[in-house]
This record gives sequence, structure tokens and C-alpha cells, in this order.
Amino acid sequence: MKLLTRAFRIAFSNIKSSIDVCAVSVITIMVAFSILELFLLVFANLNSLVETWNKQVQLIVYLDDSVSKKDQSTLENLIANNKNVQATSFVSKGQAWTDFKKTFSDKAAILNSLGFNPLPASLRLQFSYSSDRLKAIQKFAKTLEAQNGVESVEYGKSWILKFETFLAFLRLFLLAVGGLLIVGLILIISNTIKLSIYSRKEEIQLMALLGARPNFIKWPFLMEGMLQALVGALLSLGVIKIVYLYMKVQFQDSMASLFRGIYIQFIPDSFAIYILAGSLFSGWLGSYISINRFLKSELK
Amino acid sequence: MKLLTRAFRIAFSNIKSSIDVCAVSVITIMVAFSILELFLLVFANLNSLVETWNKQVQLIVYLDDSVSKKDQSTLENLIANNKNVQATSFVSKGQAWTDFKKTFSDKAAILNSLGFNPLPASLRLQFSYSSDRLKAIQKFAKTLEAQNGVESVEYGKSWILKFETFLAFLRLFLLAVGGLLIVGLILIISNTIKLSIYSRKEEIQLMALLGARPNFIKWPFLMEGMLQALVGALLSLGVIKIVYLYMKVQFQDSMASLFRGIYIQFIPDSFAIYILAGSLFSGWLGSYISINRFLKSELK
Amino acid sequence: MIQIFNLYKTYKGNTQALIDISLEIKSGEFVFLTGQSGAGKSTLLKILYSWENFDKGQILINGINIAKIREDNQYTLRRKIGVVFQDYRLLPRKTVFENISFAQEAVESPSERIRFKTWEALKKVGLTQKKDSFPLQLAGGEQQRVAIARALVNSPEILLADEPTGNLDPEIALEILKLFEHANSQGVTVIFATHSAEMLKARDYRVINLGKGRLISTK
Amino acid sequence: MIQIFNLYKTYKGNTQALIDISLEIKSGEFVFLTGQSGAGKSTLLKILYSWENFDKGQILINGINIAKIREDNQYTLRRKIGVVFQDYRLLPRKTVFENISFAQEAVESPSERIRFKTWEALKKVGLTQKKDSFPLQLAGGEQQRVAIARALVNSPEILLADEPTGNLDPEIALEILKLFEHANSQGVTVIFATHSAEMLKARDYRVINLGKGRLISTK
Ligand SMILES: Nc1ncnc2c1ncn2[C@@H]1O[C@H](COP(=O)(O)OP(=O)(O)OP(=O)(O)O)[C@@H](O)[C@H]1O
Ligand SMILES: Nc1ncnc2c1ncn2[C@@H]1O[C@H](COP(=O)(O)OP(=O)(O)OP(=O)(O)O)[C@@H](O)[C@H]1O
Ligand SMILES: [Mg+2]
Ligand SMILES: [Mg+2]
Repeated sequence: MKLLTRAFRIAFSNIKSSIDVCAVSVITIMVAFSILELFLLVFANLNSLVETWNKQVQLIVYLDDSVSKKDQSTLENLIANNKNVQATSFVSKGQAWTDFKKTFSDKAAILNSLGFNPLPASLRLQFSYSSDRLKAIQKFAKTLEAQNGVESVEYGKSWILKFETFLAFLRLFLLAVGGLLIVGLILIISNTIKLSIYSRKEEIQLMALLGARPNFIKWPFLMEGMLQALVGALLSLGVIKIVYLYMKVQFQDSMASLFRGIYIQFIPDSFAIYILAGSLFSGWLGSYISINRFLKSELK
Repeated sequence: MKLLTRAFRIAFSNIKSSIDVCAVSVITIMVAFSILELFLLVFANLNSLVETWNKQVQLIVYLDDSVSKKDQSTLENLIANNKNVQATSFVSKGQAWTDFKKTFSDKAAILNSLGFNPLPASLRLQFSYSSDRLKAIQKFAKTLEAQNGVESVEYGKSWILKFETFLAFLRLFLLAVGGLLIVGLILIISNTIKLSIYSRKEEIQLMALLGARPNFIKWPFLMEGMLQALVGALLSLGVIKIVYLYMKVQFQDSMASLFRGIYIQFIPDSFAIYILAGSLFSGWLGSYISINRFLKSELK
Repeated sequence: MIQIFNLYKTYKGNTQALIDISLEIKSGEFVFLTGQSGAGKSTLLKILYSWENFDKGQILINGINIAKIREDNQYTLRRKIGVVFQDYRLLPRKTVFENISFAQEAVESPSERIRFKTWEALKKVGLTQKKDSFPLQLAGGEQQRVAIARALVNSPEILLADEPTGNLDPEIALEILKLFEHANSQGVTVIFATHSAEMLKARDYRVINLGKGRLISTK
Repeated sequence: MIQIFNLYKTYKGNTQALIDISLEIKSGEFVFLTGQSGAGKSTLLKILYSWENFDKGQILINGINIAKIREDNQYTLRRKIGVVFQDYRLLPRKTVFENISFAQEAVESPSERIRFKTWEALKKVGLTQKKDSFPLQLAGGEQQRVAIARALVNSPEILLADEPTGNLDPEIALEILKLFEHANSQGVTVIFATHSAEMLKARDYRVINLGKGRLISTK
């Protein structure tokens, strides 16, 4: 513990005495983290957008006009028992006809003159997302089609397929971008800390010459790396918060009306904590690699 | 010229003699440029996606069943003369009815029993994009509605408004991200080069002490900065090309079928050239700032 | 007690820096180490505090074979030894005061004592007025005295001084010599490397004379 | 011809390093500069090659007022002056050969001559065998000789040597002194700062003696 307190104190005075090199490191780390967080921010918000689109993947079950109460409740049980179904809504015969006439309001007179309602009642099922959702839908559609009281089923197979592919693409793309960013981030941190150690080469050598314990030599640098990364990450969170607040003021309203129910949100708190923990870890890892390699090579 | 050749040679041997510091700079620059290019790549591809969506902003003109040949050609002239209209397509009464029946194929018997076609023929107009497109559409819609032979017009006003807002948002967001990235990039480059100069402090001082001309001192460092940035940028283009090729192989087909006519494209050549030129410039600027400040402060 | 048996050291690039050196230096002794430039004086001192390794031979310090000390534990050896480096090795970004404190922090001295001992060491070498200067703001001889103060501050058992008066004028050089003698009078073993004929003449200590890596005489 | 009139220099922190110095050194003269540690020797030399500025007074070198030279043109002054720095200032990441070439590259010597002149300079100081060593692989005295070779290689009109034999044994020191005398015999003005009484006694050149920043005597 005493070692750590001392390491902290020394790290602090080291930072003070070469504030220029440290500022460079911190700014670089800040920029790297900002980019990572911007990406997280976009991801968090895209996710809720996708959620909205997701609702549009649905299976429509058209019911016979003559469906019996019993058949219908069998059907509803069947649906309720299918664990893939996320939500169900019932559109009655009357509702469907009203909707239809609204769409063709200019032809209202003609349609009214029909004298009867040609449209069926229907059940609209939303499926929870999973990678084999399409298969689940197809299978359930077959089952339902065979039921009494079902006139036909409809689920826009090709549209769903396309949407699934798009989601898969999006996820892979985001993963690739995120991976690249994280690798870049660790590289940048380890490199800036290497430079910081490099600029204090003589000091490290001298400590060893004067009889310092290896751990005593290492800890201030580990501490310094962690402090730098932590400060960089905190600053970046500040930067991103500002960007977020600006965007929110500017776009919340129009976005909300465009994608119903969407609400621009900040990086979740849990993620912010992960980021800070991650910064400490990367700072530690970067310093550790550099200082150990340095001690091995420079001290013979 | 001799100065430049010499500067180049010295820059090269400087890089060789402190290859570790330079590698750090180059990798950092590469990561920064990769991020910028990834962003450009997404932007280039989003652009063509938006192009596709853009086609869906249309003004539908329903024609009277009893429209006269003359009225219709007047109408078509009017449309042809409106410079905002990008494309026009004609959907005949028969076509509209066929489409409608296809949508409600399960009710074909009932619809056929109607004995007549209740749907009108229509003209579908696409408008070229401009910031006041909605106004242009509204105004033209008024004009057309007053024409002989037009039954009604329809243009989903609120949908267009939302789409326009979304586009504005997207553009601003991309601009903000791009701006942040570019500022970050210049910062990183200028910082890494500052560190590189910093690590050759004694050398610079010594040159001045030994009687070197200021320009002679500066140019190798300017050259070094430019070389580093250029190499970093070239490497990043390579990285992004690989990412692009991978994405293309994996996703071209599914994307193409999802968004009709979309084709995943690489950063345009002209942009690649801008990036290289930009890297040279940032390398130069970064070094210039650092070396000038250093000469002012360190050499008294 | 330092015992050296048949020591050989060859640097990469095939410089034979030390050839078959055998020596014994008693605890509490004061010896001069002399020889032409390149004779191997610094190399010998570096080997004694484990900064360079050697090829053949054996070295016992207080009976401990220093080649057998694990790298992690070399600090135990170094804590017994105070060194004045030929090139001073002061930290340019620390003040004189901080440079001397640094040596005590490195061996984890209790922080209460650091200020006091630093001040005492500065008084010994006559540099209290320069305590807040940075090394590059000092004259060459002043830097050398800071290096000496740093070597003394941890009260080592053995003092290795590599040309500690090279940049000092004869008067101050004598003052400094007296500092080492004072430490010696309290039981510290001192090895004092020097070129200066004046120094060698000034006192009647044993002189170890190296020539091109070989032991020429130990008078 | 170096003329110094009523020169004053005070460092930040209020060290009065030079007080009212007036001096004249003729072209082609050889002078010793001596004085206790901290007397101001290095400061005086630094001012002569414009590395430090001064507070009051005037300095003319070959009739040119060096305070009036624009910063951009200071190199013209420095090209006339070869300097042996007290702390050598060798570049640790360049070999001996490269360190000496570096001085010629800095003044834009034609590259054909650089190899030849570097080799010649190394021969003069007797270090041809060490040409591919890095400075930290050299003995203290060898480093000093590299610094001397570098100062000589551009054939300057004036040589400022700040303690150039502090780390050399008397024999080699005399060799080095002869090198400076050889340059002097070809018309180079030499200012040779030293503590060594032996040096001062060995030759009968004029001795400029500083004490606590004041001119004590110029014999
Ligand atoms: N790290 C090294 N690598 C290679 N050769 C070295 C190294 N250190 C010293 N040498 C060589 O070993 C020989 C002895 O060097 P050393 O420094 O021990 O001499 P010295 O007696 O201290 O000389 P001086 O009085 O000039 O300081 C010299 O020829 C030197 O060039
Ligand atoms: N950059 C500086 N800032 C502040 N004070 C300085 C600086 N350089 C030198 N001094 C002080 O000025 C005085 C004269 O220093 P100078 O280096 O000229 O002495 P010197 O005669 O060369 O001594 P030595 O023989 O030890 O090299 C000393 O007291 C020194 O501490
Ligand atoms: Mg030595
Ligand atoms: Mg001096």
C-alpha cells in the first residue's frame, strides 16, 4: 500500500515535471476515446431505430368471415404458446374496411356502393428477433394455415429476408469498426506511454543504479499510464456529452416525429463505467508492456 | 533544390536512426487516417443509399377517367417544363387495377365481381433534390390540381417533411463527425511530430551551435513529418482497401437486392488523392508548428 | 572487503577492457585507481556495482559472489555502494535538491529524513545556495559536486568515485578529497579513480595502476 | 581579433556570472582562460559564440558587433568558431564517425570532402579504431577527443575549448594541447579554458584569470 501511495505521488510529480509530453499523451488518448464513444453513441441510437423497424416484420393471419368463436380461441392459444411471438394485435373486419376506405377516400362513393365488406379480419403477429427468425415464421405460418378458420397467411418473405441480411450486415460492420477502433486505441495508448517512458530513460536507469527495487521502479510508471488514460477517458466523456447535448437540442424533435418513439439517448451509464475501467486497464497494460520491455533491454 | 535533396537524405537517416519513435508516429497516423477513411467509405455508400430513398419522394397526379387527349398533353408539357421534375412515369388505369388486385389477390374473386375498374390512371413525378424541394412540390401541386383532367394530387406532405429533416440531420451529423475526426487527425500528427522533434532535442540544438542555417535545420524535420504522414496515409488506404474488399465479397449481393441498384463502392480516386495531399499538408503543418516553436523557445 | 580473482572483460566489438585482474581491497581502505584514458578504470568500477557483467573470474564483496546475485536482487548490492559517475548522471529536469532527494527516494528512505539529509549533503559540498538550480544552470565543477553529494547521502559502505575532481580546480579538488577522507574515517571503503598526478602525490594511499586493461602495479 | 568592453552578465536567479570584463585577444593568439569553478569561464565562452546573451557591454569579433547580428544570421558567426563543449555534447545515437561528419553536414560542406576530412580528424586525435563506436561505449577521455576532433574538422578561425583535457591523463593532455598549438600555428585564435596548474605551467601563453565573475589578471 505504501508502495502504491508513493508510486502515486511520484507519478504525479513526474507528470508535473514533463507536463508537455503528458499533455500530448492525454490529448491523443482523449481523441481516441472520443471516437470510440461517438461510435458507441451512434450504435446506442441506431439500436433503438432498428428496434422500430423490427416491429414491421410481421405475420398476418387472415381469418375466415365464418370463423367460430372456438376456432378463434384455439388459434389465439396457439399463438400465445409460441414463444417466438412477441406481440399480437387483432384487426377486425370493420377496422380493415375503414382503413381501406381511408386509403382510397377519393373512391369512397364507389366502394360504398359495393354494399358489402370484402376484407377479412386479421391477426398481426410480431416476432422477437433471433438469427433464425425467418425459419420460425415460415414454420409457424405453415401450422397456422392448416388451422380451422384461417383463410390465408401473409408474411412478405422476401422483404423479411432482405431485412435480416441488412441487420446482419449492420451488426458485422459495427463490430468491424468497433474492433478496429479498440485495437487502435490500445496501440495508441501503449505507444504514447512508451514515448513517455522513453523520455524518462535516464531516470529509470538511474533509479536502478541507485539501488531501487524493480517494483519501486515500475509502479510509478504503471500509475502514470493509468492516470493518463483515465484523464483522457474522462475528458472524452465530457466532449461526447457536449456533442450529445448539442445534437439533442437540435434534432430531438424532428427525429422523434420521423421515427416514432425514438428518443436520442446518451451512452448508457454502465458503458461509461466500462470505458473508465477499460481506460485504466489499457493504461496499465500499455505501461506494463513498455516498462517491462525497457527494463529487460536497457538494464542489460 | 540541393537543400531539399539533402533534407530528404537526412530525414531518411533520422528515421532510420530512431525507427522506434517513427514507427509509433506512423502507426498512430495510420490509425487516425483509417478512421477518417472508414468514415468516408460509409459516407460514400450512404450517399447512394440516400439517392435510392430520394426516388421515393414523389408527387402522384390522379387523372380523371374522362381526361381528354388535349388536356393530358397540356399537362405533360407543363410537367416537362418544370425544371424541378427529375423523372415522370405514367401508370395507366389498367396497370393500377392490376397492381391493386395483385396486392389483394386473396380477394380477386370479389374484386372481379365489381365489374368495373374503380382506380384512376396517374402520373408519378420525382423531384430533383434541393433544400426547398418541399415548397416546390407544394406549389406545383397547387398548379396541377387546377388543371383540367386532374382528379386529385397526392404527395404525402408529412412524410416528405420528415424525410427532409432526416436528410438535414444526417448531413449535419456527418459533418460534425468528419470535423471532429479531421481536427483530431491534425492534433495527433502535430503531436507525434512534436514528440519526434522532442526526442531529437540535443541534435537540433547542436546543429544550431555548429553553425547550421535555420532552413537547413528545419527542412529535415519538415520532410520527416511529411514522410511519416504520407506513409501513414498510404498504409491506411491499404487497410481500408482490405476492409472494403472483405465487405464487398461478404455483402455486395444481399445489399444489392435489399436496396435495388446499390453497389458498394470504394472511396473515389479523387478522394484518395485528396487524402494523400492532405497527409502531406498535415505532416508539413504539424512539423512546421513544432519546429518553429522549438527553435524560438529552445534556442533562446 | 572486495576480492577480485582473475577478472576478464571483453566488450562487444572486441575491446579487451580488463585482462586477468586480481585485487584485494580491505574494508575501510582508501585506494586510488589510476591509468591512462581507456585503461579500464570505469569498466572495473561498473563491474563492481553490477552495471556491466564480466566474462571470466570471480568477485566477492563482503564474501558474496556478485555474479550469483539474481537480477531482481541486485538492488541489495547497489544499496551498499555509493557511486560518483564520470559523466555525473544528474537528471536535467530536477533541481539540485530534487536530484539528491531522488537517491534517497530510490532506496525508500523514510520521507521525514529526506529533507534533512539532503540539506546536510549540500552543506558538505558547499552548494546550499544552488539548491533550486537545475543541473544545466550550474558550472561544470558545481555539477560534479552535486554528483558527489548524491553518492554520499545514503551513507554507503563502499564509495566508488570515477574521476570526481576532473572538472574542479586544485583547491576545491582538495576539499572534495577531504570529504571522501572524512567518509573513509568513519569506516567507508573508498575507491577513487583519477588521472591527476597532483592528487596521487597529495596523499600516500595505495595506488592501483591499470594499463590497457592489465594490472600494472598496486604499490 | 576579439574585443570585449565592459561586459556584464547576470543569470536569472541573480547569479552575477560576469562583471565588467574588458579584454582583447589578437588574431592568431593562444590564451589560457582559468579561474575557480563557477568563476564564469564557460559563460564567457558561451557569450562569444552567441549561445548566451549578455546584459551590458560590447563584443567585437573581427570588428563585428555580435549583439547586432540578427538571429537568422547567427550561423555566420558560429561557422567561424569551433567549440569543444565542457560536457562534450556528442550525439548518443550516432557513431564517432557520424558525430564528426555531422558537424560538416551542418555547415553544408560538399559531401565528397566529408569522409576524407572526418578520417583526417580522427587520425589527429588517435581514434580511428573507435570510429564505429557509439559515444556511450567510449572511455571518458575518448569522448573528449571526439569532441575535439569535431571542433577542429571545419577549420575554424577561432577555437574555444572549454576544459578540453579535464578527463585526460597528463600524457594525452599534452598531446591534445599540441593539437591546439598546431592549429594555432596555422593562424587560428585559441582560447583554452582549464583548471590544470600543470597545463598553465607547461606553456608560457597569456593567462586570463577570472574570479567570481571578475577579471583578476591577464598576465
Ligand atoms: N559500452 C562499451 N562498449 C564497447 N566498448 C567500451 C564500452 N565502454 C568502454 N569501452 C571501451 O573499453 C575500454 C576501457 O574503457 P573505460 O571506460 O573503462 O576506460 P577508462 O579507464 O575509464 O578511461 P577514462 O579515463 O578516459 O575514463 C576503452 O577502450 C573503451 O573504448
Ligand atoms: N544557465 C544558467 N542559469 C543560471 N545560472 C547559471 C547558468 N549557467 C551558469 N550559471 C551560474 O553562473 C556561474 C558561472 O558559471 P560558469 O559555467 O561560467 O562557471 P565556470 O567558470 O565554467 O565553472 P567550471 O570550471 O566549474 O566549469 C555559476 O555560479 C553557475 O552556477
Ligand atoms: Mg572512465
Ligand atoms: Mg565551465
